[in-house]
Amino acid sequence: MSTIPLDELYREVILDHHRHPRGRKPLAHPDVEAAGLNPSCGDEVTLQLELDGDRIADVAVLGRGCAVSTASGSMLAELIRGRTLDEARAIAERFREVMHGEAAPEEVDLGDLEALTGVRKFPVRIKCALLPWVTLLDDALARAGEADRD
Amino acid sequence: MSTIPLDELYREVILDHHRHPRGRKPLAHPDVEAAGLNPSCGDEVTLQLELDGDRIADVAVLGRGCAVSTASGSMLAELIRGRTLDEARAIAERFREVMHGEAAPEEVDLGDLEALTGVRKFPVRIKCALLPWVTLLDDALARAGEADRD
Amino acid sequence: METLLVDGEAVRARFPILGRTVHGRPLVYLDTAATAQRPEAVIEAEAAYSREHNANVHRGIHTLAEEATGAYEGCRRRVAAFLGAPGPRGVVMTRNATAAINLVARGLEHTLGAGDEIVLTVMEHHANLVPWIQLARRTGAVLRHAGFDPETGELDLDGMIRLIGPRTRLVGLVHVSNVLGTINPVAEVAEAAHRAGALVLVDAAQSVGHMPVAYPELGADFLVFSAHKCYGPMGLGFLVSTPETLERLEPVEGGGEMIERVELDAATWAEIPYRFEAGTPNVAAAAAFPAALDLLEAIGLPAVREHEIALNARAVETLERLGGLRIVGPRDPAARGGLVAFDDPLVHPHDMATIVDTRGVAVRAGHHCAQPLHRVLGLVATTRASWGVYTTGDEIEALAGAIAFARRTMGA
Amino acid sequence: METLLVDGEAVRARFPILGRTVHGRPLVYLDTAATAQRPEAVIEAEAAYSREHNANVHRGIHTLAEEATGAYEGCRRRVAAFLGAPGPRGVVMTRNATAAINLVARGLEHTLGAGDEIVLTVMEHHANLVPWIQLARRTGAVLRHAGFDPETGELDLDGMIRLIGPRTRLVGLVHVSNVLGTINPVAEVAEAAHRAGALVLVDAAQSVGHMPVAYPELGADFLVFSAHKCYGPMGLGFLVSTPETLERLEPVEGGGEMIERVELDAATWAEIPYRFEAGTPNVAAAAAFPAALDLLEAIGLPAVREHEIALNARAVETLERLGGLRIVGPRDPAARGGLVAFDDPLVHPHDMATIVDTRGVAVRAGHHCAQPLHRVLGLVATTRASWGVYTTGDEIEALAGAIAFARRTMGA
Ligand SMILES: Cc1ncc(COP(=O)(O)O)c(C=O)c1O
Ligand SMILES: Cc1ncc(COP(=O)(O)O)c(C=O)c1O
Repeated sequence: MSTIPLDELYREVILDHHRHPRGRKPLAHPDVEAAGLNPSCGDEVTLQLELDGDRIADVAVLGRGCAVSTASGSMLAELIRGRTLDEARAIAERFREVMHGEAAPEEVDLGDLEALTGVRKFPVRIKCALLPWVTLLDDALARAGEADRD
Repeated sequence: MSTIPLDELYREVILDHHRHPRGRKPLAHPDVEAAGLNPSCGDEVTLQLELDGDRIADVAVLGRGCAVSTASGSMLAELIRGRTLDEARAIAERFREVMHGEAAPEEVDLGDLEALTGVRKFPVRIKCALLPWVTLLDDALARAGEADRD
Repeated sequence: METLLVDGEAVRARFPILGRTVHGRPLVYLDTAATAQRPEAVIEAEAAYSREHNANVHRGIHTLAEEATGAYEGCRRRVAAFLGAPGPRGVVMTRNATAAINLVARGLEHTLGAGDEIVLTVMEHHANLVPWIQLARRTGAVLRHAGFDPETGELDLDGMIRLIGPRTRLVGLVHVSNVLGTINPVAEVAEAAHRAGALVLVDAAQSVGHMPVAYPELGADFLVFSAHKCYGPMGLGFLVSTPETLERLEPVEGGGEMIERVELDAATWAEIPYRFEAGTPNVAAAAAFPAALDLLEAIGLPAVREHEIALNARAVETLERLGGLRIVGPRDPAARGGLVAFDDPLVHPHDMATIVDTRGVAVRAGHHCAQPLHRVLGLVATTRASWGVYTTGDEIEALAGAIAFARRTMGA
Repeated sequence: METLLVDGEAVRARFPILGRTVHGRPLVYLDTAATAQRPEAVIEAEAAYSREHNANVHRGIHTLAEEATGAYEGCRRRVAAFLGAPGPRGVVMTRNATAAINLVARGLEHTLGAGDEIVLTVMEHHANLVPWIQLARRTGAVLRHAGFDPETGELDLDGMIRLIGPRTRLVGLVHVSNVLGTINPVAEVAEAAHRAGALVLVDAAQSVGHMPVAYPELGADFLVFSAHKCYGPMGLGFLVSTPETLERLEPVEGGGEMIERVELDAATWAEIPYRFEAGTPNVAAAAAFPAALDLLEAIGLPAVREHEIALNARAVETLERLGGLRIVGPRDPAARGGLVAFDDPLVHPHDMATIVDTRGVAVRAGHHCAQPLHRVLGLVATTRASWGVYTTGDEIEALAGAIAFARRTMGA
């Protein structure tokens, strides 16, 4: 590795999400709250979901993280608001596959998230990009499934 | 180290003691019995003393060991038989000092034991030469002191 | 992949230490079972790591840390692949095989109570005896030991299977005995253990790198070995298992790298296998070990094994020719690992080792960390000669000559 | 003895890795607190050991085994002498500093009961927190933690001394914090601990090799450090104590080398310190480490320390010049070990480390295995730059330039 494409990591859209993250306002009455941790750095994220049946009526992404995880969380807020739980799960799973190199970015429509695929060139940062999504998949959606059923 | 004086280790007097070890007959009524172990090889030695007041009336040195420890035990039997406990302790202490390089062999009269000083050129074998003597010092003489007092 | 023939100079030339002399004579290294010599590729890989990539792992973002992490995790993947093990997440890197066994013993402690049973064999190395003795003391668990035939070195398999019962929690046994050479029927023991619901630990310190070893075929839940006995660096051992089985172990050592979240009074653990690797690991050794496995695979493990069987045959034959020696373990060269231990009633092992050393021949004398095994044999110590890919038939002859010399020296 | 001046090319030239480039730029290695780079003399000594002397230790009689044992025990003597410790019998060789702390925690377990107290500080590395958390869980012992001033990084010494009472069994503290840089008044804490009859463990991972450290002056019963943070090989750590104090520890790992006699159900232990060193040790690393201590003594530990103070001063000044950074720990460069950690509200540490790496600058980002410490600071992570004998003032400038570049990249 002799030169490294920093601008592939910090694309303009990422920096924009980082500077103006969406969904940063804590929800007044969240139905679901889930916390995720990146143990290698200590970064934490908290997801809040407000449900309307099986639909995500509102979402908040809280906690201070690096530009990558902040942008990723901001995109998450944008992408899953208004979706059903299944739709949100599908996006999260696809994004995880792409970041782990198990699917090509072309195969799936990731919207703004596509900008985060540059992170794959920085293996240690992949966890940052995935933090909010893994928290959604492993924790928030499981709880939401229960909340929905209640 | 390019050549090694094997014949300094296996001097004739040592081989003789090894082939015809003295004091190999178990005592019928030992006043003291003490066992020593060389943990690095598993060799064991058992010392038996028969006391007459503070004098060592008879001694036996039992157990199978290498030539060096067998010869050393045989010399021990010869050297301490008939001595007082204090005399035996003095010989043992002097021999230990010599083998640890804390005293020159010339300074002390060790009799046949002098032949064992060649072992110092073989550091890993020093423990073999000392095994019966350490057993005497650390264990048998301590017990003998008690037996004497009883 | 490059193909190498054993018993050719091509293999020996890769081990720089074999060029040295001892007491003015060429080194004849017959102590591979204690530690194998290392090929230049391993030595160079370890040095290259330090000269070019050295950093601490996992916690680092910078390039060196990423390279070091890559090398470290690469070793995990390589070892899993070498043994056909389920995957890198089942591979824990430790200090040596001994530490790996201790990790299992301590890790299972919370699952054991008084009266629970641990079944071992009398032929174990102290590494697979003492941790269980300590565990039994702490928990009240009971130790049971299968015996072996002192004539043939064969494990009492039926006896061992009978020892395994409903209270058996763990069955531990050595794959290849480091004294008898016996190759144990691990899969059969494992089957009986699993029927009883017990876990199986196989001490493969003397088999990995010396014969084809396939993790799935052994039936082991835990397999342990040391890199240094397998032509790799010191300070690196392995516990090979599956993530699900490792899940049953409590983490033993606490510290950096093995945690997820630390409060002052509480901590949660990192993922498997990281939770078993506290503190800075030996990254340099992990970076170098794959070069040893590369060499072994270039030769081919079946060829390595054939070579060691041929040396066994030569050794048994040559030692028998000397007369008066008691060789312990199986007579059949194909039924033993690459080593032969013997007792010479004329020359104590200590004297033997010292005297043959003056002829440049390095053998090991003593109990080889197997005191109970020696008691069954009625011996305190033996002399052991052991081989590896670099050992030649001529070296076995040199051993025989040196033994004869030892007998003359002792006037025997 | 040869004399070397730090901050001259003579010292840097000894570290081959410093010649490499990262992303096309010269490596600026500012992560010595995670692991130090190794001089060629150490790399070469380790390779030479493998090429010329490699064998297993203690149990062997042959020449290579004797040479290997000599090298291994030589390291023990050298470390005792380097620290002015009572003697080699008080030195235990482990895998790393973390293992040494775990050895003490497990070794003392049999002496502890519910309600006994262990006093630590909030600024400890996880290595000196987690083993005690685990021990407390198993024994019911109670943990107490002294705090520190988040502004100055200073230990609350009075508070710590007040925490020490009649039920205190052990007091553990870090000599130099790996985040704050704070140098703790170890001797004063030790005195209070000893008055209360408690044992004292000092985590000297960040001080040994970076400043004069005299074992007797610290008042520690147990001092631990890692070779790899001290310009030595990985896979080698030390517990420095006295034979009498070590006598109080139960041996933790069982196996070869650490026993005297083994029966199937019972074992007795080898002499101190061998009873704490189960299995084959990392002889190669022990053979090489003295070369690192030689280099440090050739420079002189006071000179090493002065050099690091000068770099501290330069770093604090340079970072303050950038503006807007929060530097944690003592302001006085002479009051801190050779490192500076900071928070840049404009650039998260992760982004900082990634971006400065593209300029060849290696710094560490994260919690540095000190989560509780960061909580006191009100931070999740910091960026840390740390130095050693090979670090130059120009490299601090390179760091400043790279930080400015990171801010521009992030549009801050
Ligand atoms: C203060 C301190 N203590 C302990 C350790 C642990 O050292 P190691 O990982 O070598 O065991 C470190 C290094 O990470 C440290 O900085
Ligand atoms: C059969 C067996 N098990 C375990 C060990 C222990 O290996 P280590 O000392 O590398 O931990 C050895 C080697 O001494 C061995 O031969």
